[in-house]
Parts: sequence; structure tokens; C-alpha cells
Amino acid sequence: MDIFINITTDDFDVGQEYQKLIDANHQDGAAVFFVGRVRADDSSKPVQRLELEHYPAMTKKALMQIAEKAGERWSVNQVRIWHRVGEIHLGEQIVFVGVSSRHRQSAFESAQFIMDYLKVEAPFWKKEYTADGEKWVEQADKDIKASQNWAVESPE
Amino acid sequence: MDIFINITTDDFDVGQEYQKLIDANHQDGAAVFFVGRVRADDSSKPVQRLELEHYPAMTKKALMQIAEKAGERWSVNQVRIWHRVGEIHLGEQIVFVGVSSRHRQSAFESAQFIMDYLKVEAPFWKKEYTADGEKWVEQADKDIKASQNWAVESPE
Amino acid sequence: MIKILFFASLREQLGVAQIEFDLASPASIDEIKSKLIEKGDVWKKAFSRPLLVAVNQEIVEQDTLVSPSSEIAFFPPVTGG
Amino acid sequence: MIKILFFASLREQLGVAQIEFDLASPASIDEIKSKLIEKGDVWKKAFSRPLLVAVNQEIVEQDTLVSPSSEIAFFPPVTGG
Repeated sequence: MDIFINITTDDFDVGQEYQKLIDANHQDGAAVFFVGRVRADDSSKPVQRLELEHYPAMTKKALMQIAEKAGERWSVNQVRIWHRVGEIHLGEQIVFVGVSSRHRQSAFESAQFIMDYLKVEAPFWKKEYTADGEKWVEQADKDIKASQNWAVESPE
Repeated sequence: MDIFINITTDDFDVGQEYQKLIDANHQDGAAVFFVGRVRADDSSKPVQRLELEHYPAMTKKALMQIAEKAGERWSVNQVRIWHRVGEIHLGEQIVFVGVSSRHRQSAFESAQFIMDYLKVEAPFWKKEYTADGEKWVEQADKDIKASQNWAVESPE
Repeated sequence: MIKILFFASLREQLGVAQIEFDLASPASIDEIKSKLIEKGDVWKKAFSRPLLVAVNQEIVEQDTLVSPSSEIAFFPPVTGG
Repeated sequence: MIKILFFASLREQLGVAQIEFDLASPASIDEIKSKLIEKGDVWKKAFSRPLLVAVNQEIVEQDTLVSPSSEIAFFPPVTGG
């Protein structure tokens, strides 16, 4: 399994990331990608931007372990993870997770698995800025549950 | 929910499809796409190309119904489906399914749901060409099971 | 008059993509199949395996009633994606 | 000497990103926490809420033993992605 991980302030190009995932790769019939972006919430004071902090010495290591766990559970051939840090504005991209695999079920499940664990194990923290000021984002209970669900489900 | 469906002999550009999914769309934090390609199998006579036949009067209608079923079950805002027909060579793209939604679970699940139903309800048929000749592809049992699983699982 | 379409391996087996068919009153898919099978051994063999059927571009069950002027299509399990 | 790092809202609460700390023999995370809490009310309050802890960049349980020369990090539940 090839794993590529990039943590950077730079934005990423989804088309290019996809191309790198499939280039010179004829054994894989399925590619699944996730892109997370800064979204406006429903409030009257929507999020204008985020400030994304991380733990530089740990971040890549944590993501690598998550990708490797996915690789032990599903036959995934390629994983690409790109996570931005620093200042990110409304509508901008935050995270890209792309996987390629022989078959679609393993591609879907491993991509979702990586995102679910990234949400609870990768050392990133978001601070939201609205017209009212700044606020650290709280971890959502459903994110904890999502990762726990993988522990009880049987593997492929 | 916006649904875009294109059935064509033309290839698609994943970067462009993604861009159309997210353009002027600030309420969605999550986008998930699937791309299926012609893959080489393990045999000594790998697939060289496919010929994809479909039922033109029905295809778009069937895909539209699948996308609408996904929209009833999950809060999905945008669905883009692109399926090629005609001659498609090893490594080339066959199908694109992209969805965007507020949250990642609904994006992942609805994209997988659409692919699982496309596999058993959309009127496409693949003929494989290898060095040994041509052969119609048989529907896989696991594809039937994958779509049946959605019937028993509780919705979001 | 109903139009009956055949796709993929079924079309190749029968050597025909489309036929027309006189139908005075509504008939079930099973009745229409029986009439097709009378056309000869090739037809009998082709219809002995599992096939899907669509009426006016919607997949239906075998006991569905079809009214004259419908478009019917028979085809093998689908393999797109 | 162990290095202790603080991130995000915890770092802001404490007003410090990193401290160093003398540790003669291995101690548990809980023991290290107790020592930190002695630094004052701000510290006591900051450590009263659920925090994650990593030793040498791996998330560990609270009863893990930490050897001198480790890098420890305390931080609130993560919110990336």
C-alpha cells in the first residue's frame, strides 16, 4: 500500500490528487475521495473563517497509523490524505482523503474509516471566527460514535 | 436537491465534476465521489476493453430514481452522475458519482447507496474483450447483496 | 401493438433487438413470455434463464399487467458501474 | 527533564505552549497531572475537563508510565477534518 500524507497551509487541487491516485495504477477499479470544506452554518452569524491548529510532530504519524489500520482491514492500494492548517475561509477546502482499491466496497469503507478516525485521533483543532468573535469548535458526540462503530463491525 | 445525470460516450474530468458539485455551494461541508474504471483482472488474458451497452430510453430515468431515493433518505443537496457507454479501454473511467451534503456520513452513505443501486437497477451491460475473445460480464452476487443491505438498515 | 425490446446477451441470442406484437387486451408479462417462447427453440432457451423486464422504462414484476401500446424490454441482470 | 506541550484551548487557558519539568524516575500521567495542578487555580480548572494526552506523539491512557526525556502533550478532544 502506498500512503501519501501532506499537512500544509496550501490548498490542494482535487483533480490533481485524483490523477495521482490512479496514475500507472491498472489493478484498481474503484477510487473514492472525500473533501471537507468550511461550511456556513444556519445561524445569523455564520462562520467566516477557521484557524486550524495542529501538533506538528504528531500529525503525520497519527494519520499514517490511521491509513495503516485501514490497510490492514481492507485491500486498499493507495491512500492520499491532504489536511490544511492555518487560516481557512468559508467555502475553502480543509481535507482530502482519497483511496483506491480493486473494488468499490473496500474503497468506500476505508475512506469513511479514515475520515472517522481522523476526526477523533488526528491532532487538529479548529477555531471558528464569526461576526460575534472566535470560538473553539467542540468535538461532536456523533464523531466519537462513528469511530466506535468500526470497532464492533466485522471486517471485510 | 439538484441532480445532474449524463450518459455519454465522452470521458469526464473528475476535477471539473468536483468543481461543479461545490461551486456556489456554501452550505455543504462534505463531498464524496466515486470513480469506477476498467481494471485489469489477475488472469493471464486481462481485459483490454469493454463495450458498454445501455437502454437509452430508460437509463437516465432509472438513475434519476436512484438519486431521488437517496435524497429521500439522506439530506443530500447535490448529486452528479456520469456514466459512459460504448467502447472503454483498460484504465479508462466508466462512472462518476459525486454527492455533496452538509455532513460527511450522509455524503458517504448516499454515494455508496447510489453506486449499489446503480449496479443492480440501471440498464447497463458490459462486454469484456480479452485476447481470448469477448464475454458478457455476469452480475455479481455481492452486488445484489449490497443493494439488499440498504433495505434492512435503518435510515439516518 | 406493443413494442418489445431485447438487450445485451439476450439481444445477441435472439438475433433481434426489437419486435412488435399484437395485443388486443392487457396481458401479464408471463403471458407475453409464453407467446414469445412459441417462436422457437432459440426463444425458449433464451427465456429459460433469469431476466429482468421493464414496462415503459420501469423494472416490474413478472405478474404485472401490460396494456397495449406499452414499451416492454427484456434484459439480463445489469452490469454497469 | 520532560517536555510538556499544550494545544488549542488548553494552551490559551494556561497562557503557555510548552513547559519543562524535572522527572527523576518514571511517573504516571496522573502523577504528572497532579504536579501541574499544584501550579495554581488556572491549572486546576484547565485540567478538570476531559483532555487527551500523548506521549512521544502517541495518544495513551492516563495510567501510562512516562519515562524521563519523553515528550508529553495535553490537548482537548480533536476537531480536524
